[in-house]
Amino acid sequence: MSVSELFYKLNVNFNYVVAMTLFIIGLYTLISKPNLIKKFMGLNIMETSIFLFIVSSGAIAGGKAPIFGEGVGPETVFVNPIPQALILTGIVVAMSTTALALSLMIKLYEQCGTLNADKLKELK
Amino acid sequence: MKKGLVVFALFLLWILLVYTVIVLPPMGSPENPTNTHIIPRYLEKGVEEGGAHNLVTGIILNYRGFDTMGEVTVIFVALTCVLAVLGRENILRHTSKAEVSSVEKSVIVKCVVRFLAPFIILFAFYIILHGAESPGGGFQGGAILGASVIIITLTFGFALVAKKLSLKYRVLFESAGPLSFFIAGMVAIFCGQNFLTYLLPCVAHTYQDFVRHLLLIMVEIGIGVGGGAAISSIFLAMEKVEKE
Amino acid sequence: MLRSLDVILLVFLLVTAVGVVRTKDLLGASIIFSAYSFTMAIVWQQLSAPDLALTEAAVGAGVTTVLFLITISRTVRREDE
Amino acid sequence: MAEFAHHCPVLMVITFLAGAVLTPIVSKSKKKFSFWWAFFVSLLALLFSSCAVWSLYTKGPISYWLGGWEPPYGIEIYFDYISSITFLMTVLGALIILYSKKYIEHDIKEEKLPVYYTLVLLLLCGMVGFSITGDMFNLYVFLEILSLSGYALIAITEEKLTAMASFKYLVMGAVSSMCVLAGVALLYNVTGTLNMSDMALRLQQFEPIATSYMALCLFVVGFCVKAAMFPVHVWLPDAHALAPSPVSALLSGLVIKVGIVGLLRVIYGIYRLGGAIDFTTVTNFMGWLAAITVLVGAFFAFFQDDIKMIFAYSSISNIGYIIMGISLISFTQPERGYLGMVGGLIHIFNHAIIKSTLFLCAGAIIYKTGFRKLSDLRGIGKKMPITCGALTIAALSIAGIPPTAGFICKWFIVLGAIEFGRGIWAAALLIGAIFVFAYYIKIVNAIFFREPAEPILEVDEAPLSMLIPIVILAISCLVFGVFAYLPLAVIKPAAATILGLPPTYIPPGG
Amino acid sequence: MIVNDIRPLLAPMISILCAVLIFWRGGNAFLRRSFSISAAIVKWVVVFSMLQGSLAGKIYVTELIPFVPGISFLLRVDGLGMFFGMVSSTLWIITTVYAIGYMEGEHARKRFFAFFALCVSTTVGIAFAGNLFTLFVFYEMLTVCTYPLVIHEETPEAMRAGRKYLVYTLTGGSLILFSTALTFYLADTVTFAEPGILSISNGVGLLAAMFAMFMLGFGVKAAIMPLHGWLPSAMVAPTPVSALLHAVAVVKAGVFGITRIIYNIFGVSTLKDMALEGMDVASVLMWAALITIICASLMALMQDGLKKRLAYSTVSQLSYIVLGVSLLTPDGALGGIVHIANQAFMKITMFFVAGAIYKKTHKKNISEMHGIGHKMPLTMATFTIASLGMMGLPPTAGFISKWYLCLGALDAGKMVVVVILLLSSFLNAAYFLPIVYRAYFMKPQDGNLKTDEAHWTLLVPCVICALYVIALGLFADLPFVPLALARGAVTGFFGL
Repeated sequence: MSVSELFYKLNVNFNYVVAMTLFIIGLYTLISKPNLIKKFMGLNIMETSIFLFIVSSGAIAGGKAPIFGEGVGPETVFVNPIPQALILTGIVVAMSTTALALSLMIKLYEQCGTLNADKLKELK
Repeated sequence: MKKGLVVFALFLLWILLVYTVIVLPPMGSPENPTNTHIIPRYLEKGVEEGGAHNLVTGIILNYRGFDTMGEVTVIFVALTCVLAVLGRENILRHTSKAEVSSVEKSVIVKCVVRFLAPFIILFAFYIILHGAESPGGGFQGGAILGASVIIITLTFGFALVAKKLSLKYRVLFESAGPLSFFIAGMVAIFCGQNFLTYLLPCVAHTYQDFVRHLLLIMVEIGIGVGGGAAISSIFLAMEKVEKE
Repeated sequence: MLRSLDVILLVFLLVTAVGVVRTKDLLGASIIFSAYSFTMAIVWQQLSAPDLALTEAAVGAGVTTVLFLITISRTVRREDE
Repeated sequence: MAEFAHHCPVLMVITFLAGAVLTPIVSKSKKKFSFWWAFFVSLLALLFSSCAVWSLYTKGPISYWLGGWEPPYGIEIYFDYISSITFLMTVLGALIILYSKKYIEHDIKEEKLPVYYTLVLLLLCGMVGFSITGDMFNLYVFLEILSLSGYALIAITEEKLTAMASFKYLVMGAVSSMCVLAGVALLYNVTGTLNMSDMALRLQQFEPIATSYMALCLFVVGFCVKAAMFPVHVWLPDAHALAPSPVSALLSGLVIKVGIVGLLRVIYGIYRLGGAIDFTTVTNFMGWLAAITVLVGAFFAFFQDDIKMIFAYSSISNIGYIIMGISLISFTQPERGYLGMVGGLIHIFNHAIIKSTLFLCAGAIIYKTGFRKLSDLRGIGKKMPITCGALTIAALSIAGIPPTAGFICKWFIVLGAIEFGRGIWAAALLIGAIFVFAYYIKIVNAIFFREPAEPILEVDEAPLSMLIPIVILAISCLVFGVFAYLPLAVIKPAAATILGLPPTYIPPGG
Repeated sequence: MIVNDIRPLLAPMISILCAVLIFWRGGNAFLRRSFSISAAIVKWVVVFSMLQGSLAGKIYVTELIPFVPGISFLLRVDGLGMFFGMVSSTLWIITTVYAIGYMEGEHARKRFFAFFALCVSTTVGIAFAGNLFTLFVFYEMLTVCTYPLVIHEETPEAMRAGRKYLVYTLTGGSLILFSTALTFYLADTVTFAEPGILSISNGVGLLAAMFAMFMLGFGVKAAIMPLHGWLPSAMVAPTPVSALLHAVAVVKAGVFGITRIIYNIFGVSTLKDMALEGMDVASVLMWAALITIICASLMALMQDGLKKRLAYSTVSQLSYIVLGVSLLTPDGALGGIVHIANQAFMKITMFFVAGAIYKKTHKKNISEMHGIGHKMPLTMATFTIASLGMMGLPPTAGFISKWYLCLGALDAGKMVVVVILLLSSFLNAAYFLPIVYRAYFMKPQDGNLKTDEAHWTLLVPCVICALYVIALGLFADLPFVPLALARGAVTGFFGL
């Protein structure tokens, strides 16, 4: 892959690149931050990054939202609705995981008095 | 040292991931595999088959209805999990963290919320019911419904909400989502169709479309109410503190 | 025009994400996280996904942030505690 | 009847789902009723699953189109040979729910009882759905359902450290689910479809690009975390040891197997069927890691004093067996992997039974004595002979002593590894098995060949509702060892179809 | 001639049933005893009923369900199996009688007798196993079933011994499993056949490796040095167990396995072919046996504990058998195989005596046994007979085996074997005769010369066995004695 081609690809798939960068930022937070709440923010960033990736993959240049209403002709271009349907589910799942994690953190704090992963390791 | 190693490893992973995504066909092109394989049929027949002008709603209720059933189950699971970890709130024993804290609630907030809350709830129901025609749908509305409960709790206190949304009904509301799918699906099975079929041949032809709309609306309301109730209950369970 | 708006939004997304990571105050971090979610909602609107924009605004920016705030109020405020 | 069998797979999921959702409602006034309800629901699901499995073996796989939409457009439930694991799930589920009755009433507050049974049913619902679905995204959704309920079930008691164990599991589980989701996303981008068999077809039509490989890697990482393979096993010991015992039995017996089912679905259901991408590098790597897993799990188990901790580490070791068995695959000659695959699959089945027995026995002992350290439980075998006898049978079985069930798996995997030219894997497995036996004999020594210590002198046998599942499972450890052809009748066609051979395939030499 | 018959299955099943019954109602001493003895007798009758046919060349086969694809659960009574089955079921009756007397007043008798029965069941299973896989199944079961017997005392020492035993035997078991799988892979079958199922075309190096693994695996139980470590430690077990372990069940299962591997898996011709290719594994095994014979004898000399000395003597004697089968000549094999029976009867007598002495006087060490021959004349007389047998003096059974071993060695042209056998006889004399001397010709410490024999349940088995030792020597050529049976087996192995 030549340099110009690389830049071309990076440019056209910029959304994907951003999504993967966000994924790595989230993973970094998850791994390196000792605070559990912060870890979970990182996890949320990771999740949204994948959502961004999936939704971007369904986009079509100049496409409209897939709603058949007024002003829709036979030549109207629609974006791909499947990724949207999937991500709707994905968002809910992300929220559910977060809710459970946060309530676990509340319980953990009641039991151990800290939310610092390093200190928790020592407690054990 | 360890941190440097982590950063380095993540950097390598980043390069790897970026490489794997940029070799994909250019984003936004109509020739992508994602845009050529299944979509044409959805765009062509989706509205007619799904019974909704909003294709996304049509897909999540029809073609991918089982996913959506899973989705509402996930909310229900989340709620049950939170209850398993923290326990259900009890008006007699608990109050909200916000009330315990000494911050005085401003009158402006109270007034605005008092004024806006009914509209928010109305809007939520609009979104739920109008999801077939415009952006929105069961879950979006449910989230807004839940959010409205949250702001009301935060402004007017825990006791009011816990009493108004008493457990007697809330338990039913929480399970509305999965249950509505269950009912719709079982109706189909008893009519000899596959699970989650809305267009039932056992119904007289003229009423088929009507029955389908009825079922769809039931499911939408179920998702909305269920989601809203679950979010409210999660919130209440997390917000509760023991009274002194 | 729209393309450049997209790029700006995406870059802003990255900036907020880094902001979430760098902020030591968890309360601040959750507010920034809320901003991140809102930006994401706008990105989705730009990608012609109004349903998602609506959901993300309500769930990501609203409910999730509230849940984070509750947790912070019931546990710790600073990252190193 | 055929019509009914056609609906059975989906009815299984629905039964668990509706049962779970209705549990809080039916037991609102009388919390203890939730047990009877859950038990009833699990029996109903068992009925459906046996019907579905019967139909599978008489008439072949069931393809069920949800909502009547044909596959690439709608979601398909594909009840194939891999899905027959649902039968195991429903049986074990029913037994464990029966066992839970006394145990859980003793362990958690009465007002939480419905929550417990709801979560158990949801966990089963997730697992069953996961195993039967033919759609990648649907797989992810069910994966989340089962994972979330799994996390919460660990933290349901008020015991210290449970929240921490659960949280550790949650973080790793969430990352793994995300890897799976990312894999689905990448694969969707490459193929433009979500249906598994359609994905396989579409993979053939395009040039293989790096993205497909990356997706495979992400899937493998994701599912291996769920299956607790070395080096991502760190969540398992705490989670499985600290959970209430019936939950440990479910988690160790079934939930980690879900990771394996996921691997089978992805590697064999999509990539092998697709045939365009050579995945043997990945499976080879998996196999080597599995060999290490076997040794690592066995090694750490040796140094534990807590009986449930021992069982938890031994689960890691056994997951190594299974993954080793299913990684023996050659891209060009599928029949070379047949014996290993049979071994892996039969170990899924046997390990589920054996490990559940062990955890249930440990639970019965803890229920009666309140102790979980081996050093406190000396001589308990003389007080609780049936429980400890069952434990011993299961221990022999997991160490692979003939004629118990565990031996059959060991034989097949060793034979498979040798046929595949991987003698070292077989050696690792056998060394691991010696370690396993060494620590199980430590348990047996402590419980049988020591004089009872002071605090357990008053202990008597566990209640009947706990003994029934224990005895049934322990007997099946023996029965499936002697009459190995019973599970093999089910597993051989499964292994053959996974590898793309005809279901009636017979390897050379019979 | 192959005959389908249920009896090969019946024999192990009877003992298993007996074990189950004892587990169920064994708390009652009378029921326990009746179960044990009647099961022993019934089983003996079952095995005996096949003897006539077996001598006439019939092979009784029970083929059960397919265990795993390609391998069924196969029980098959051929000459060698019949031989071993007959020995073990005969000795079970005697040991049971003895155990009932010996275990009087001990703890956990229910467990003891149940596992005792299970051990015998698995031993007969090993004898009748028709393929390597079935053999392995019973072999591992035997390992597990003996464990509770070894640690019966539950003392720390017993626990240590038990652990050692398990580590040795299970490691051996794993090696066997590995090479069984290899065999199945190479030959697509594991059914015993004459002459062997592996051929030189499978690759000499691989075959040699497999042979080594098999020998290491079975060698653990056959206590070939340096794999013998578990055996002396396991002497902490009660004496009937030691008798069972060292005379009948465990160690003999090891040598039996070695015999099966050499003659029914590899086959004489394959092993000879391998020797021609430069991989003379049989000779290596023979040398290992020779070294064991001498070393173990020397170590036995240094022991003071009677049972310990007997244990080392066992190690040495077992290698006679291994030596015999590894000579690959008909006479050598005959000597080795017949020694399975002869050594069993001789060694069991000695253990019985050791147990009787311990039970009566609580003496374990040889240095304390001054004048024991005056107190227990009959007991010590049986011991003396057995010692003479061990040395290989005519007219005892030991002579017969040694005679054939020497013939075999000469056939194979290996003079060194003959020399070592003779040397070993001297060593045997050196460690057994001092005991006899001490018993008869030294005064007891307390000066009491009154006769005070052990209980009849302990005494009678000793006497029967001792008589047997002489009878086997005197009437070695009768049709029903072990030699005739062994001859049948050897005929098959060498295609004579």
